[in-house]
Amino acid sequence: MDVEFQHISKHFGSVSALTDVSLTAHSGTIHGIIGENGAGKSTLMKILTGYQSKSSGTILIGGQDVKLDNPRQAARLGIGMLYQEPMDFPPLSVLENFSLGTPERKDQKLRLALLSLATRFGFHLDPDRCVGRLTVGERQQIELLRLIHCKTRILILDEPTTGISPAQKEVLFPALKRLAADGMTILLVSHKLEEVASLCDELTVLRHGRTTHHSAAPFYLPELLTAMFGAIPEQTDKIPKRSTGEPILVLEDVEAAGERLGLQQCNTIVTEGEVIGLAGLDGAGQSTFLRLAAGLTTPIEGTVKLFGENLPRTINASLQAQRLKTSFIPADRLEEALFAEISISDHFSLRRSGNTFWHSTKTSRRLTQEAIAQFSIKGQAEDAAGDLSGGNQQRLLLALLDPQSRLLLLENPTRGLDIRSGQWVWNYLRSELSPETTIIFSSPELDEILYYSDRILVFHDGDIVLDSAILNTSHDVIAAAMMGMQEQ
Amino acid sequence: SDEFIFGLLMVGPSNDHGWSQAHFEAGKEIEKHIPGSRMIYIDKVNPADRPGVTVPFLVDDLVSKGARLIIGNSDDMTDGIREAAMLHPDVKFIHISGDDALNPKSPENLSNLMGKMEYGQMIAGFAAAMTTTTGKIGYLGPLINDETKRLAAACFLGARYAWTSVLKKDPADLSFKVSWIGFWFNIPGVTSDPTQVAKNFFDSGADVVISGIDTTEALIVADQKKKEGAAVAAIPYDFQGSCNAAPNACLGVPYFNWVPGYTHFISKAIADSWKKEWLWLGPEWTDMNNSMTSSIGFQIGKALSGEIQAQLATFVKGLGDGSISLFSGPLNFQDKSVFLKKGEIATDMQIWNLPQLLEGMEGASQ
Amino acid sequence: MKNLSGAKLTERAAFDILLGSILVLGFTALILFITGAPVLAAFQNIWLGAFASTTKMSQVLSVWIPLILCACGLLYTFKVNLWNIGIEGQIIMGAIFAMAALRVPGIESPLLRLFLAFLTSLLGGGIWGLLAGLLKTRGGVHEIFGGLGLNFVAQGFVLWLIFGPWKRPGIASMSGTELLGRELWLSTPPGWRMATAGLIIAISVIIITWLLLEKSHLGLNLRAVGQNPRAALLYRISPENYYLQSISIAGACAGLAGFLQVTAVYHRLIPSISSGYGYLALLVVLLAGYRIMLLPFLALFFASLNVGAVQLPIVLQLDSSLSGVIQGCCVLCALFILGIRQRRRQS
Amino acid sequence: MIGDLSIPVLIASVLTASAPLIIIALGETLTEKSGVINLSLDGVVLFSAMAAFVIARQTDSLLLGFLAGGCAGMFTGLIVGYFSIYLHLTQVAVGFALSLLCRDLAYFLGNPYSRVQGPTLLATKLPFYDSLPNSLQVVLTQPPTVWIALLLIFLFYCFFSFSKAGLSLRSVGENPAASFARGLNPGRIQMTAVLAGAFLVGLGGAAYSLSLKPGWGRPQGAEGIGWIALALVIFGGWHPIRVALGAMLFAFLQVSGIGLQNLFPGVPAQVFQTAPFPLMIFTLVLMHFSTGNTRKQDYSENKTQGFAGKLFLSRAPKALGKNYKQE
Ligand SMILES: Nc1ncnc2c1ncn2[C@@H]1O[C@H](COP(=O)(O)OP(=O)(O)OP(=O)(O)O)[C@@H](O)[C@H]1O
Ligand SMILES: Nc1ncnc2c1ncn2[C@@H]1O[C@H](COP(=O)(O)OP(=O)(O)OP(=O)(O)O)[C@@H](O)[C@H]1O
Ligand SMILES: [Mg+2]
Ligand SMILES: [Mg+2]
Repeated sequence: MDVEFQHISKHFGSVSALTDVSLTAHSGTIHGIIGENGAGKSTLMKILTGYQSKSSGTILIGGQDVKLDNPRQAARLGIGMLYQEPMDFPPLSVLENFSLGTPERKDQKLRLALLSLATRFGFHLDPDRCVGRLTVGERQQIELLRLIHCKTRILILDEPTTGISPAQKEVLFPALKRLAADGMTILLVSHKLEEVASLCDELTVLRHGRTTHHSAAPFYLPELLTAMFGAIPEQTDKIPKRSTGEPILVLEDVEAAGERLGLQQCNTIVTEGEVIGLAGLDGAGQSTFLRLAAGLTTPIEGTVKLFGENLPRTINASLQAQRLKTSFIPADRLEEALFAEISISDHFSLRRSGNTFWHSTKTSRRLTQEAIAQFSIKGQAEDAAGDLSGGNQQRLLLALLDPQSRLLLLENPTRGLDIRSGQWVWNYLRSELSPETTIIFSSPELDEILYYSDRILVFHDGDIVLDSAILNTSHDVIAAAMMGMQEQ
Repeated sequence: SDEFIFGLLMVGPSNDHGWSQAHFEAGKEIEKHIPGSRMIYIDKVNPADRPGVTVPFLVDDLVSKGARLIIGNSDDMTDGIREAAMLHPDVKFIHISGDDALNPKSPENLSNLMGKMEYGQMIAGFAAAMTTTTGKIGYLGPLINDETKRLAAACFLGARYAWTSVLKKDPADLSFKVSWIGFWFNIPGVTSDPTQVAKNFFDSGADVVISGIDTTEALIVADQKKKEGAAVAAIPYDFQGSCNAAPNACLGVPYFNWVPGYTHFISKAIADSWKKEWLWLGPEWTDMNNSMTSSIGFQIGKALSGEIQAQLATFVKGLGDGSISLFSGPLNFQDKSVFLKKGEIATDMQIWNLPQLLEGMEGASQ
Repeated sequence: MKNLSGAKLTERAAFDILLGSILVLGFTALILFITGAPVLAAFQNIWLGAFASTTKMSQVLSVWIPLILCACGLLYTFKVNLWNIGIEGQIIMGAIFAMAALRVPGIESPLLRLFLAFLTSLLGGGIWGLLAGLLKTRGGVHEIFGGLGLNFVAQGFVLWLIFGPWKRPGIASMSGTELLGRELWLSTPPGWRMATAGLIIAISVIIITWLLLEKSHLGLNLRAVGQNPRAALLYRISPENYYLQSISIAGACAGLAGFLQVTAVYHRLIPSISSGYGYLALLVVLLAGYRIMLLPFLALFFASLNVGAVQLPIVLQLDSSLSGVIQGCCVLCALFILGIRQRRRQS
Repeated sequence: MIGDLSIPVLIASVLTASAPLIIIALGETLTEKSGVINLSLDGVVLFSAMAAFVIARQTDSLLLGFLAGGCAGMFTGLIVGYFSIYLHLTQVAVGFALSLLCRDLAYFLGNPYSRVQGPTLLATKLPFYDSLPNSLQVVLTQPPTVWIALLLIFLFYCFFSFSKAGLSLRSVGENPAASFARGLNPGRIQMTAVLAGAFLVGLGGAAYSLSLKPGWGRPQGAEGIGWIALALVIFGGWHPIRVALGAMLFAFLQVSGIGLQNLFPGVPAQVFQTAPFPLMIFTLVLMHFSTGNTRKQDYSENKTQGFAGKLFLSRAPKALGKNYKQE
């Protein structure tokens, strides 16, 4: 059944996420939708599933105008969506997650359905396991199976491959092609151009909430890039860093709880001036590693030595780490690093608390103005941090960084950033900071790691399975390591 | 003005079928038969019901409304009344159940009034012991102080007299258990729940419960149990009408009649012949239920059988003419120490501040 | 609302207040009507009961003082998103500690003894607050339930003291411990029922609180912790630390209230020494929307309701709890209007 | 023997005393499972107790009395629900204010009826009463509320563990946004849960003024119970059976307080009365440490599956107290 968007617009208060978007996805095809962050992709999809309401425009399903006020109505029409951020119930069991939203009542029937579908797609799921302990990838798998089980005829996938291994892609993509061939309409949202190009029959590019490009396979990538970013972003060339070889972070057979399996038996030495990339499927242990170094989690076994000092096993660990000029920027900025309702300038006074007893609005106001100028943050000093865009939140965090930091811990520093902002961030990190500054960062993008780091640690199920200098390893070796396959 | 306004501070609700209502009704009575007198009152004067409101503040208010005599009806108002008496030397104060007036240093405008309820309690105990078949009597006591110990003891003596001298049974077979709830009425989270206590009494074999508290829980529970088919009864306290709460389960009620006391003081105040007094009034033996003269009465209840009523009458008569005097030796305290030697008869003062419960009674003494 | 002009704001606020009062009065009138009570007379008596004479006004102030003290304390805990329901217990503990200090033998000068009591009451309330804080940070018990538990403990403790070790010679009774010697009563102006010292303490606490919360880093840090504890850690602000600090300060303020209840109002320790002012203060702060500027006035309003309502039983034979009805109603209506406003702004 | 209470008497009074508390606590469990905290319990219990007694007295019908109690509760539930679900106001604030309002409203409206006689729900003899041994007779002669409470425990357990509706309710409590995406209507489900829960709370209140502590008065005797019920829900880890057990434990502490009085004459009665409340609250602390720091172990591992496992696992619904704004 064809899906036809006609002149769709969507405003969030002052923000207009979509303006006059029109496109048609034909049944039996896979229709790709791409665009930089915040282009409006997810919003458009959420409107189709009735999760969000459109401000104006009409949607035609199989030719006739339909009312989509809530997901229930959409589901009745056979529309199902795999959301970008997992929409499930971590505390409930896999089976319960699978059964919610299906009309089916019989537990046994559902169990069988789940298992058979799982085997068909090569997923390994334990129906009684609690979803909270699964990776994002596995959670997306459950969703996908559920949607297929619910006889979805219009399938929407918003960034489905974030947590899915290459191996599973091998299974998933053909399966999708087959589903499409069976007459299903598939809308695929993704940042990964190669994937989209290889999978889709048609492509639509969104930019600032408008359709800027539409084409059918085969696709010409440069063309797409221009449509997405206006101009093809230029690569900045690599600036060599100087490592003094002096050890600053030492983990001695550390064992820690966190993510899924935490970390086991982790031994590493980080020397000053290095830039280290942490690779691995999400939940493999990278963020636990970063938080250990930042003193935010304390090891169950072993010791973490920072600049020669052992971190205590208390909450103060992080305070001490910061005293030792270690800075940590988490991936989820609003959740972990910013105060949504506190103004930008107050963030700066918070930084400076402890210096004086009374806080002077004047000083922090001045600092803020400078920072906003220097980091080109799109916002006013008195704006609440929560109203900033993802990219600008990241800029704010960098502005708040202590410039004297000797160890930088960055969790997925370019998360939610378009290529341009991403490059801006790296330029800042590598040029503005002193070359002795050590940087440890994690990223789901192998290319980012390969390009920016001198050394790589690959995590798999809580173990460091590969530790080598970038120069003497390769994309394939790393990918294999991430899957837990030892290179022979 | 020719109108004489007197203010009444009641510790409980004016409709509690108990202590406070007894005062309230007395006040209404006074309004009737002392011309020109008018009552203004505040009830529930206790920190639980009126957080943050102090007795002096309320007295201020009553005085500002023209009250020239203030009655405080609770032992708990001791300090408040004393303080208020100092703040308003030109206003007369009656404090019920205190003994400030015995203290020479206390202000001249403050007198005390109390009724000799031990007689009422003796009769109550008598009625209970005559009625019980299991020989188990429960006494629902308020907080522990000299007055309440005194009353419980009196009640016990009445019961023991009935058990041994009238029914000629072995004193060992009479169980008289006192359970203190912690205050004159239920304050959740502070006092034991009287309903619960009464239930436990009945559940553990007692078939008559005597209430020493201001409210009628014991009677209500008894009524409930009776409806459920158990042969039980209860004796409320304080107020002549309290049987009405559940007539069928009520053996009778020993009650205060404050009219004589009030009349005494108020007429003195009006006649400007007030002097500081400590008044402890007893029953009118010839007619206990005479509302004008008898300060202590016993209202017979539906549940009390005919012949027991007769025996009760003789008992009362005996008390009246002194042929029966129960606070007389030999009597031992709970801890077996001697209270009265053989032939010795307790003085008012000995009774007024009784140090502990008597031998034969179960329950805490302090 | 940052994009609104000041004039518009005040206009809107005025409208809200009007609407709110109409709702409250309407509801209360309805209640009175149901019970068949004279509506106007009721309101009139409450008013007269609170403001008819200087004595009454001073009585209102003597309620206002503990109320404002607790309310100020609660501002600190609300900043960090703690629901310090344990404030009742903190008042009681302050009172107990004050009493304990006053009972210390061997100290002659009344002034010294009072000062000692003043300090210990701070300590007592503070400790009790700290305990609730520790229950939350270390014991993982939500502060509401930790606080309630501690309230009951304090309640039991004070009863035990009054009926046990500190019982008055002769009989123990609900009327509390023996009266303090006159020299230990905080002096009140002739004809008044309110201690001047109390007023001074209350006002200075308001000022200090304003300075700390609005002008010092403490205020901002508390706010940060309240909004996002995890992030606070990255700004060298230890959330646990500030939870404990704020709730101890709140406890100390409540303790002061306890001190004044003992030395200025009851002149002895009674079982219900806290008089429910803690809970009332929570309402005041909610109604004020956590804004310190409004606190004194709203506290005065609530206090006058409390005092005025005593007239209801005397004059109209109504239960004085009508004041509580009005107070609770005010808060709900305020919340209601707030909710409607937010709703408007979204759509 | 606790003090002077024989075991059967003790069991009997524990059952009687715990019945209303169980009903109230289960009601709150239902509400909280859907992600809404109804903090107004303490006032609502009194309010519904008052309503129940007044109506029962006026109409001289116990049934109408209980119904009135339930409806009174439901009405307050409507306020909590509307304010938190549709106006997105802080649930705790609304609940607290409402709690005090309801309490005073109850005292005010109930004033004319304080300490007057009204109909009371009596304990009923079982059909085969006389064939029972004496001790059992004592234990099993109970007012209907007890049997209702016990039945409710069972029903709740089945509802949450096995029914589809129960699953939907839980899902809303865990992640409303997701259940909306699955085609459920979180707002409506939460509202239903709040109303139903409040209705039960109202019934519990009625059970106080019509059966356990017959009559109305200030104080009535149900004061503080609402707070305990709220604590019980946490204590019970949002699991109906454990909540009920908690309620019985509380009743036991309260009842034995009376018995203990004679064991320790030195200790004033008042202390025994306050004891159960803190004891209740502080078992929460023990719970916390026994189940291990909840902040660390986030989700149940396979071992905690199955009845016993679930019984000892305690975790708050993820979205508890957070208002869900539909986009
Ligand atoms: N709930 C919301 N409130 C306000 N603005 C929103 C909301 N959701 C989305 N937006 C804005 O709408 C625009 C489109 O967002 P959307 O999530 O559709 O982008 P996207 O293309 O999915 O980006 P990404 O690639 O990061 O997923 C962005 O500017 C975003 O800030
Ligand atoms: N919840 C919100 N409330 C108010 N304004 C918002 C909100 N979310 C986003 N905005 C505004 O919408 C605009 C776009 O925000 P958004 O987060 O979509 O940026 P973006 O397109 O994702 O850019 P980035 O790639 O940096 O994330 C920004 O100006 C931001 O201020
Ligand atoms: Mg998106
Ligand atoms: Mg974005």
